[in-house]
Amino acid sequence: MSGYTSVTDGERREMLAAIGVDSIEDLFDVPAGVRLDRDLDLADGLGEAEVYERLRDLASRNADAESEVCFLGAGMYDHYAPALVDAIVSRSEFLTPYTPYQPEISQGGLQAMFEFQTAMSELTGLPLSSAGLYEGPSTVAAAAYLAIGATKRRRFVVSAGVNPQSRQTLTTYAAGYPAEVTSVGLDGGRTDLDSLAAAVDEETAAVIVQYPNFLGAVEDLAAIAEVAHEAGALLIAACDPIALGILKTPGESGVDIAVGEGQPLGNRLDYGGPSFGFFCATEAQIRRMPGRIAGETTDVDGRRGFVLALQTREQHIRREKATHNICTAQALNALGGIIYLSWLGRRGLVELGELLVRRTHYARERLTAIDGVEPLHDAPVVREFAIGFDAPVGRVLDHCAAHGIAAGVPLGSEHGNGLLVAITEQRTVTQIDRLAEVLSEALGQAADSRQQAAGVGG
Amino acid sequence: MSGYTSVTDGERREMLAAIGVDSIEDLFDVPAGVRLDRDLDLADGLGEAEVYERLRDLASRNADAESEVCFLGAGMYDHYAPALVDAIVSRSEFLTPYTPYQPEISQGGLQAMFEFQTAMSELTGLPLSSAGLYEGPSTVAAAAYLAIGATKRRRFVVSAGVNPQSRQTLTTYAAGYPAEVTSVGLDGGRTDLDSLAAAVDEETAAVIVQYPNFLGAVEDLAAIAEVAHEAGALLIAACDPIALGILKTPGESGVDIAVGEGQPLGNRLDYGGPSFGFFCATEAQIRRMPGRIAGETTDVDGRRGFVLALQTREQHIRREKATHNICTAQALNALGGIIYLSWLGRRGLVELGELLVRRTHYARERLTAIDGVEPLHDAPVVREFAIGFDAPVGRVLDHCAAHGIAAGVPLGSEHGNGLLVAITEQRTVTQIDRLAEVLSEALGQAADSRQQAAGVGG
Amino acid sequence: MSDTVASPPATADVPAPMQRDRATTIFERSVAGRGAAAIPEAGVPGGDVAIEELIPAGLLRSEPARLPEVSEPEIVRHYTRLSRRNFDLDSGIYPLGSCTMKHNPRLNERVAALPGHARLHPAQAPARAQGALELMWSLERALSEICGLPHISLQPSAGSHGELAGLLLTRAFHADHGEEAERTRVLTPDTAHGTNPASVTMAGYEVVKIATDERGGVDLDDLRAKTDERVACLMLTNPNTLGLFDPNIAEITATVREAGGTLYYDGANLNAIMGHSRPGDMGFDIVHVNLHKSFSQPHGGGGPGAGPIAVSDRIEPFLPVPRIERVEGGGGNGAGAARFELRDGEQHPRSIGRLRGFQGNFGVFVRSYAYILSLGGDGLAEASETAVLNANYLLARMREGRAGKYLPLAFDRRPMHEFVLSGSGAKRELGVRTLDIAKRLLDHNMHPPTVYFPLLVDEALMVEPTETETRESLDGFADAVESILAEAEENPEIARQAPYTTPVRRLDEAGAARNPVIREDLG
Amino acid sequence: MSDTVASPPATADVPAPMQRDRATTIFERSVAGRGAAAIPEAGVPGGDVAIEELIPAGLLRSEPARLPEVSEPEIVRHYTRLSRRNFDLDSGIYPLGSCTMKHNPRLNERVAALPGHARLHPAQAPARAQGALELMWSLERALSEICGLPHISLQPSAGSHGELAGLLLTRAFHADHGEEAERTRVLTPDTAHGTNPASVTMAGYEVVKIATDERGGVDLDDLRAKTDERVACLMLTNPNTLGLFDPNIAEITATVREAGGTLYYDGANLNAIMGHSRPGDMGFDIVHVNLHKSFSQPHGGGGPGAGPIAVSDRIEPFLPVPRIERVEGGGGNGAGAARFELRDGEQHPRSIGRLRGFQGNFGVFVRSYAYILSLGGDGLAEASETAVLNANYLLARMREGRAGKYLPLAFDRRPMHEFVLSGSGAKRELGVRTLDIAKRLLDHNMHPPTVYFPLLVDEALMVEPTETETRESLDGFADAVESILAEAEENPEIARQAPYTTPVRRLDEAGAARNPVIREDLG
Ligand SMILES: Cc1ncc(COP(=O)(O)O)c(C=O)c1O
Ligand SMILES: Cc1ncc(COP(=O)(O)O)c(C=O)c1O
Repeated sequence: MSGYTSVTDGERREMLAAIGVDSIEDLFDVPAGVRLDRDLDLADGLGEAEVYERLRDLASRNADAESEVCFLGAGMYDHYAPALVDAIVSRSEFLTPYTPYQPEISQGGLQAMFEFQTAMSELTGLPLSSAGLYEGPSTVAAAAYLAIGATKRRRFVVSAGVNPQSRQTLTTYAAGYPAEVTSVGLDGGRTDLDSLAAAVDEETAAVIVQYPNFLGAVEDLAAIAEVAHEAGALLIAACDPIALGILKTPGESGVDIAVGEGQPLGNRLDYGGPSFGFFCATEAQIRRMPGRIAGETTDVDGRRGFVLALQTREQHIRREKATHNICTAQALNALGGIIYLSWLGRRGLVELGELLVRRTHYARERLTAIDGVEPLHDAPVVREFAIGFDAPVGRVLDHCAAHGIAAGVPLGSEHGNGLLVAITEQRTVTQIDRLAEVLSEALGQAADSRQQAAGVGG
Repeated sequence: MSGYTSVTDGERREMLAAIGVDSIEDLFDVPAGVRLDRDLDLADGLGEAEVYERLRDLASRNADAESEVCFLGAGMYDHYAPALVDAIVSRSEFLTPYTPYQPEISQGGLQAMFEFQTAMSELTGLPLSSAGLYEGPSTVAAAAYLAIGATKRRRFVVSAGVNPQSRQTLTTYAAGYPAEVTSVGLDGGRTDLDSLAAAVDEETAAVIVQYPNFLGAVEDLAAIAEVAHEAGALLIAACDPIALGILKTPGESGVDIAVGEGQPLGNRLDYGGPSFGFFCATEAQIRRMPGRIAGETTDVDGRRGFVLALQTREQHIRREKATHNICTAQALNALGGIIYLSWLGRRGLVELGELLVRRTHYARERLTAIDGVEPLHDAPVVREFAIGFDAPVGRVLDHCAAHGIAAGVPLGSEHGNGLLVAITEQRTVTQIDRLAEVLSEALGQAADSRQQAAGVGG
Repeated sequence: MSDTVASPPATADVPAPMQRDRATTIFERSVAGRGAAAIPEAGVPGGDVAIEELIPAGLLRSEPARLPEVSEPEIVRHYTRLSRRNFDLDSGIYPLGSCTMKHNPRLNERVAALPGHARLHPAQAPARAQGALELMWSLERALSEICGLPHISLQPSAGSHGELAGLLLTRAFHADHGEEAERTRVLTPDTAHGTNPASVTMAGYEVVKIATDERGGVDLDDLRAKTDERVACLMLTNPNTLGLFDPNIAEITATVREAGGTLYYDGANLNAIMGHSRPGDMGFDIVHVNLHKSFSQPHGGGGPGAGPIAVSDRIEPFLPVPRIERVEGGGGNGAGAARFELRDGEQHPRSIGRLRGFQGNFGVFVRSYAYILSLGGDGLAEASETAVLNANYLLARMREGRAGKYLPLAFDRRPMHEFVLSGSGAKRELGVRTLDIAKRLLDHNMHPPTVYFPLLVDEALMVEPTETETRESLDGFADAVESILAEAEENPEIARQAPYTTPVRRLDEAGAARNPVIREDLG
Repeated sequence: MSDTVASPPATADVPAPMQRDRATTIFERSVAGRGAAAIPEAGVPGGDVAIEELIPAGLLRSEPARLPEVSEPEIVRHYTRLSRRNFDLDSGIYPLGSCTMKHNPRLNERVAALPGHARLHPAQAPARAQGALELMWSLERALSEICGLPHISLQPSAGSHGELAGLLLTRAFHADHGEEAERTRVLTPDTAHGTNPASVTMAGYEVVKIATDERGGVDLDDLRAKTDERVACLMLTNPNTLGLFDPNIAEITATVREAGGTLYYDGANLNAIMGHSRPGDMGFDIVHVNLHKSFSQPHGGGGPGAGPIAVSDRIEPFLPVPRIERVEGGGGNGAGAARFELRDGEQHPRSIGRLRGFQGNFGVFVRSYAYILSLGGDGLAEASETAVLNANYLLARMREGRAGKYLPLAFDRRPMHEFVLSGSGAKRELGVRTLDIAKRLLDHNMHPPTVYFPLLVDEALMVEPTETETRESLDGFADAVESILAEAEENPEIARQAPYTTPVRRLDEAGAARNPVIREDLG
């Protein structure tokens, strides 16, 4: 018997008797052909200390942001999440209940959703926010799905500045919706407005961009919105929620749907999840929003209270006519998000954003001053920038890793040979200087070995 | 303004106005001569991430039981504390309140104390338990203090088998009580009964022994009790609470007061504290017990409830006539203790004790089979044993540490050159075998260098 | 458990403490100038230039976001207070049918929080994330064994995401066979969970409902009638949402398979059969597993979870990327020398692609893997046994007395880990609806069962106690329902007005729907 | 904050949810055969021999200890339920005078839990615990600066332990001067905390009480009259337990110093003066600091805490061992190369010795050091300013209206971080005692002040809000007291019978004292 269950042998006998059967087997009304007549081929259960040891051993074989200086980004960032986030989200009252179907005993979770929605609406400058979807890239697909419903069109024009993972996810989903996906390229690091204008047509449901984009550049959303709206398409922007603290809001810029990855808001890196996706939109989309939404109301005695609102959009009510299929979402992660935002506060969010801008511009200067390093663009950046060089990226990363630095995320073939380098408030100027040093060493070595190779060849 | 306070400049002005003064200075009615007219010479405050980094850096410069294989003991042991202990004691409802002076809103803490007392009473076989004192060695002094009150005598006869730190603490306290402290030696690892009988006299308030003793040997408490009681002295035993799971209880053996270090019961090592001390005694001592004690009662509506009982023993009521001066104790640590004991349960405690006995005897065999290693005694042991050798202990420990093993605690001059080696359920047979290997290497090297030194000298 | 709900209050004029609190949001607590975080200086050489020199003013925010301005103690108090307005799994029985509200071991939280897991960046090079990849690979192997299907993708973020994945796999499979255009229909029984039809639509398919027969299983005639060359897939839950294992399961899957469809198993009810029966052996191609149900991931107030999928050989080529591959070491060194790699679309060109960013909800994988290690194969099988035992024992208790009279089983067959009662009798004879019984249970400090689902049962109450409840707690639940029904015989109004003791009482949901207020008005 | 205590309940016949629970102990939940822990096999080569072969049967337990037999979910539920029967600092204002119930930053818990701290064995060789020793050394330096005294021992486990240490140091000091025999008396004002006289007795001294003058300070005449060559020490709290800073402090310490006594400063009220005034500068020799008060260590329901002492040069030789020493590196390398050592009685032969095992409550040191780093010097000074501001603001609020009328200040002088009201007016004019007001505050979801202390104030209410309360919360407290007094004017019985909404109501403490039941009867 595992320590998680409590039925003793004696109780089992008594309970079987109360049921009126002789054995547990009698309760398994499973046809012989589909019964498993052997034990599962899994190891025996372990005591708690042994499981801990096993997992600690596995964890120790990962180079995490505590053991390395981490300049990795591309959607998730090594921000410092204050201890109070963990302390609160690990309270069993938040950790263990399910979706608040019984609002009378779920006011804590429901109110937190309402607060979360308010904060995300403030960040994006859009009036509607859902209580959270799975994570970043799939919110892009969800926004695109909404656009089909809203426009009855089935074509998306996607900027090459959108994170490749978001584009891949959209493509996967679009096979089902079904819808067509077209790309437009960048110019000077930002979406090429001319190509965009050429690509958008009467069949276009939505234009999709990222803000700041994959290469770190801040797009001119207002200009893009004009192009999209002219053709009757929606504008969807995948946003970095921290950057929204200082950038012109999507709402103000004419974006119809702002979505994004919520991890930077007080969530752990967790090798990619769980985190949450946010989803904000204009008033026009209120009946098409995906996911849970909390709403304010009153109880029979007139007390203020919160409920799941607009449930007629959802799968458990509307089934095949639902606006989205999501059920279990990422409530606890979104809770972490609103707690983090409360901790940062109005002033802290701005201060953090400005710190990022300053250190990021500094880092870009430092790194592009290295011989052989080129900036991929010189558009303004907030927290991330892309550099190119012509040494093998893997080799360069290995060299940096050997010096305890995770130098960046490889750009991938589409954007050329180079790295995406991300800054957080945990990356000090000293660490940035050290990165510059180590990177320059790495490139020097690469150059040497190229010369040698050339020498040997020659 | 730190993030822990909330008074803004505007509020400060308004509050000062409400008070009727002009400035904060006006509130500091402190004579000029004793005002500090400079800033404190301390660094400026840091943000949370920076403090975390600073402390993480310090922590990383300690060789803890997660980074080394730890055979250290001598009162505190590297047992595995299940995650639920941390999860529960870190709930703010347990973490943040103070002593339960208002029982109506402190039933959680009070009931936990009552449960703790019950469990400790079960472990020791004695009817009374306090809700916990500071830690191990000072409970020995507290028990001795009680003995003075109970016997009106001022002499303690202390076995050399009592942990040196407990003896030193007793000596410190005895300077104040005042009282005299006499030692009796060991024979075959256990308190020498003849010397004991010779040392105990009509002035003896208490005989003090440890169970199992400092060298790991299980004392024959019943025989010692006879000697003590014959002379009208009390018998005080400092006990290992885990060992009490399988050893004859102090109560059954005639011990009057059983005290001890509670760390092994689900508490962290924490470089020595905080943990808790337990204090159990016979019925006769009920009005002389030190520390808080919870008692059961009912409320005005007849509901079962708990209060601080027997408060007329305590300093806040009796002041200079109190049985002890303790106020803030170690409630949260004792809570960890009762949770841990509930997790182990009736069966688990016995299984754990038996595991320790088996592995400890195995380890003793393995280690004393090494050339040049002698057991200090061959009395039965539960979880710890002492070995002697004639290489320099520091050198041997350094060698083991270089191989990732904290091999044991140096015995100190009193018990000769050697180590006290402790086993917990986290020390596997493989680790014990590895210890034997590394220790044998260390001793071999020491022997070599002795030979070389002899060669050079000759 | 020994709560006496009906005893009179200590004194009149004293509201339940919780009900005294007006709900105040964190925004309403804000006072300009307060704050909790201390953000360090940028500290770049040369000092801080104006932000406008780095980013053109036209791209900058005109006003700071109006986030709350509150100190740390206020945040802690605020959310602690909110937490106390939630009922949770540690408060008492939570027999929410279809949700498997089993105990959440605290060990799992501890191991998930290890920095090697929690602070591992998802873009870390695989060579420097070998522990994480090995963990994921090991979890894949365990799920494969439990499901009886050889291949796994851990990527889906929840059950519904797994469903969508399964349907996109189905589409890719049929496309590969040149049948994408004609296979447009997906069969789902009328007992199906709402996510099933919603996923079907999102995947561009049409839902075809299959009837339930009088024994609570798939109506075979209806199934046969609707199974033709237009069928892309059958989605089934087994035991189904009535808690009943379909006796015809082999025939059902064979029918659809012969017609060329794929077989999708909704694994929400896997907790009934772990180690006893395997979806793969039943004939399914694609299974999703809700790690937040059978594998103890805490539900978090509505997530996070994860919905890994297990698939058969014929589906494997289409699995989402990235996939994890174990590469044996060349050194003849055995297991120790194996490496784990992430493989993308280049290596798996027929893959449907990605379903989300990075590698999935890794933190959930850690918890569920810890759970599997803790229980082991036998432990999992025993967990299912006890889940089934507890459900049947509770049912036996609820067939006695008034529950047996007013709340009969919807389909009179032996259920597995959950059962569905119909409240139509109570409604008719007592004038008390399922909703009223649920609300009155709140006053007993118990979470109600799932209500009004499955849809085909009138006034449904769907009860799933799980294996981690004690017998005392099951008895307490049965007793509470009995006392509610007895009370309703006397005075049905009590239940109709319930609850009374909760932080708020019945809420105006209709009003909230008519006039949605879904964010705070900050003026 | 906006609680409306007097509003009528939603419906009659509904007890407050908490009050329905009968207190059930973990022992009463036990069922033979259940359990949570899985202990591995010993696994020693050759298999398990009987325990009796390793330990003689006569030394073994006859019966297992009757610990509870419960599963993990039951433990979690049980203690979670118990936790909800506690009021805590995160529930609301907790103005418990003399206890400094300030916010407990969660960061401090995080850093204390780092394995390098939490799993560091106390017998680890100093060379392999350099981080811990450096932390302790750094904390010592910070406390030294704050107290204005050069030497520190972190060893005492709490304030009272520090007091005992101080008195044993005093004894050693006098012995060193050949005056141990004649110096037998310790002066303490009648406002002293109970631990002061209790410590005096434990240290083998006699208590001599000093009167308080009409302004709430030490009565100088009484002090002079009692100060002679028999005096070993004066123990003082300043600001004292009335919250008043003694204007004659310099004269007081000079008087005792001239007579040859040591000067002991009870640092429980240090939170009033950090960065503004230092006990060393006031003329004290020995100071204890309650890390669980001024330095934010959580109170844990009654500990753990720590009571480090700071001492003057003349006391230093006697400090407890082990002591920490910073040894500069020889390499001319500066700070980087310093080592930290533990020094014992061999190096410090005049030391009074050890006060406890190992190095003290290290986990507490970590938290308090983190707190000091977070606030910095300015932040500490500001914390004291705000503590004093908050207390004076609350007092100003409480001098209005009914509180001003029925609960006057005991000594009408400007207090610092706390103030003491006398409830004698309320008792006389309303028939409501301080205890009743305290109990009625519980219904307002507020922790009452310390009551009936200091002893010289009739019906004392000792109020210490701390700097981490918001103005709203101070206003809420003042309003609550006002409403309780108004209610008592109408009907004093309401307060006399209070509380009503707590998990239990007034408890029979007299019965518990008469017939103590202090452990469960397990049959
Ligand atoms: C039967 C059934 N199918 C599917 C789902 C959807 O799973 P998820 O909530 O993980 O998306 C659920 C759970 O809510 C369910 O109960
Ligand atoms: C004035 C005063 N002195 C001494 C103490 C004793 O401190 P501790 O409880 O830490 O032993 C206290 C606290 O309770 C106190 O308030």
